Amino acid sequence: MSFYDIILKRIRKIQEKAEEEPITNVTASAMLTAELTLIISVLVAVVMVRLIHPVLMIIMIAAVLVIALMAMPIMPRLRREQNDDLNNMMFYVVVALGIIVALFYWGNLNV
Amino acid sequence: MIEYILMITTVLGAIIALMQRDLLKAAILTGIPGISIAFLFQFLLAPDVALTQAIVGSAILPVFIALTVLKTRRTEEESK
Amino acid sequence: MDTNALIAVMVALPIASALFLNLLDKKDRTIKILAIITAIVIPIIPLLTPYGSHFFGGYVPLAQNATLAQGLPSLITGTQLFQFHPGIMYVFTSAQQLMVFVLGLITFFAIFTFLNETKRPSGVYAFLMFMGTASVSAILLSDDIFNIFVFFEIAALAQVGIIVASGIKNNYETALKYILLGNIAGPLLLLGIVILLGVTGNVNVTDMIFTFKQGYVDPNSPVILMSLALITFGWLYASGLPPFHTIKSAVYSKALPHGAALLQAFSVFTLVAIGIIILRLFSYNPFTNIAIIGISVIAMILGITMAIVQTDYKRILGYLAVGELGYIGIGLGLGTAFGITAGLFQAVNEAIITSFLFIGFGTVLYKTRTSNTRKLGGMMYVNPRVALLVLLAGLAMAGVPPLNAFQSKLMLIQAAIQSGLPELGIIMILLSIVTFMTFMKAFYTIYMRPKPKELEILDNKIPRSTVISLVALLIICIILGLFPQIATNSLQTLAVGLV
Amino acid sequence: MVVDSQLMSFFTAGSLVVIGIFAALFLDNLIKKIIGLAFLADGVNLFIITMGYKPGGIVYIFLPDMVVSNFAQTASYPLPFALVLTNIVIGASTLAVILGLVIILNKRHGSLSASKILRDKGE
Repeated sequence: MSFYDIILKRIRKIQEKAEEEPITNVTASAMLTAELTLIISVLVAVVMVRLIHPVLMIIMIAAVLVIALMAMPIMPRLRREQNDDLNNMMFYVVVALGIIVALFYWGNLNV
Repeated sequence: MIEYILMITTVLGAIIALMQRDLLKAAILTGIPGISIAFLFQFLLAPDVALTQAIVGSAILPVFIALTVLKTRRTEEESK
Repeated sequence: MDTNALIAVMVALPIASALFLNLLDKKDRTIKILAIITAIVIPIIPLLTPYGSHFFGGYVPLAQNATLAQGLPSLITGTQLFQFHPGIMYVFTSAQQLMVFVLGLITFFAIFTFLNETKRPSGVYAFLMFMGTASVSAILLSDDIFNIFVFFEIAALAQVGIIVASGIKNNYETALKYILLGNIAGPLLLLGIVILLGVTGNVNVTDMIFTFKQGYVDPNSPVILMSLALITFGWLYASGLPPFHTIKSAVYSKALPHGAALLQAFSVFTLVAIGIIILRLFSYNPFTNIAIIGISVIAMILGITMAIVQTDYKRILGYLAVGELGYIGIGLGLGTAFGITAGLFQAVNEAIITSFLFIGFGTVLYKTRTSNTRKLGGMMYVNPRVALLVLLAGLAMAGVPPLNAFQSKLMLIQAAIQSGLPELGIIMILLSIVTFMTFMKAFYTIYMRPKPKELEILDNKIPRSTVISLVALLIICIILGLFPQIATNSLQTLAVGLV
Repeated sequence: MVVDSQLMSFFTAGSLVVIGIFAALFLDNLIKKIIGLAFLADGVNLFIITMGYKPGGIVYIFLPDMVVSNFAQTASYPLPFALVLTNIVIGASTLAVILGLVIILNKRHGSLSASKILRDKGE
């Protein structure tokens, strides 16, 4: 099975998953564009790890690619996570607070 | 010594207020940490702030919350 | 002693006018006249004010007060006590002039469209708008970090008020969510501020930097890192970067179009103001810049990918506005003078363009009372001129020459490449293209595809004032696009001072 | 004293902040969330006051019979206290706004549960 077939299969799966809403060409292609944009921009962003260490960058890019292909319809999940539920938002806010504080301590030791 | 008792009442009062199922009780119990903090401010050499906190923390906020509870519903509903 | 009272007027006038408008709730004509006069005066004041600083209550540093400084013992004149700022200080330079001017301009257009689109203009709504403008101007001008916190809270309350006043479905829920999250972020921001106060003994940013530079305080102590993290967290809430991007876009979509135009300007300028404070205070720490860039990249990716999959056009615009904030953040995070200039220029452009888009798409809401793109279509035939203006706004947002965002995005990409991070340039170009695609998708479904049968278009004419505002905003976009030096020259001094 | 009272006061402030964030995050009832947020603000206020405190110091009010240099050395630091006064007022007014919104939402939905009335509306 070629790489193209894998992607095509995944795209069909996305279209099946998005069936909760009335599915039109516009919504399907929007979901697809969002998916591709997300993966590509994350990949390009990961290239910046080269400033820390080039080998680490290669490993991380490979990891991101594998994860992205394994969990390919990321966008429906991401959209479900970023909803307007207060409990959900509050959870992410507190998690982000923890991450920021931890990152600043870690970053000051390591950068 | 008195300040340690105040600190303990502050934390315990906060926990107890949040443990009530009756919202009116919870609203009134909010005043306990409020007034303890006011006394703590007095101990921490801030008498003018203590006056404000005594009024706001022990009277205004509990009354506001209690009025809201009276306008809405008294008991906490079962979640989900 | 260069105390300059006009600087205080920039904040005091909107507040005073707002309080008057609140009193005159039922008198429609008076409200209209007073609101429009204030809205005209607000952008004019910064143009007339000479650069300088204002000390509230006349509390200048001892070094500048000749009468008090005479005969003081060397115990005071020989130490840093002589230089410290005892009162609240507002600083007004060319960058602040431009930003307060643009904020005033957007306020003017928002008030102008609001007064003509609503039948019975409410004084309370105008009160909230002016209050928000005053507090964001104060955040831009103030050099006192606690003063910034106070106005941060006032701005949050004013934004909640603007949402509540909109009368759109589910607006109360969004307002409550916003203020509940704000009640977590606000105290934590205050905690960060007071940690700095406890360490340096001062709330004036200039003095804090002085204490850091002179080595009175160890700037790498863990306590200061905690305060940096907490202030960054408060900054995220005020500007709507992730994790607050969902609530911020919901806030934009639940406000009326002119309200949303103003709200996004508040977010943009709060982002710039607090971002500058963070850079001024903590730029010695290399991780600050990395964190700002990281947050901005996440904001861009999440904001723009979420914008694609939305179906409500106000929500699309909300997410796009959040995504565009990432560009400003990248400019600030690059840390070079050119990068910061580009980021500030992008902030000015984005505030203008996004209000342009919100007011432009607001005409659709005005004619159809719906914001769901699935139910819309064929608006091109209803009003082709407004459709053209909205299209131009979208082109401006995507960065098409000769419009203004082209210049700032070009500068940003150049700055990214100069700093040795061409990947950021690639991401910015890619996401600009996707932004344009998202905009065109919304534009196509609203304006170009055939009109659905069940869509009924109301018979009310689009007020001429809305069209005038749109044309004026377009003209500003073109002027800034053709002559970017107007903006960049005034922003450059601030950027150079930050490095 | 075995334990420093200033340090204990910091711990009290910290636990109030933690209790507040816990309540806002895990309790479903809106009134409880609001009470938790009030505790969060109280904790921050207590933190600020504790920071200005000087062990064994005096109140920062200058009485006529005091010596200036002695006063300057022993008085607690008054700037944080001025900030707390402002913050108490801001907190109370924000709380009033929140409670007003809660009353309106309860009228519409007949409920005070955050997971019922503040859930995602799918829009």
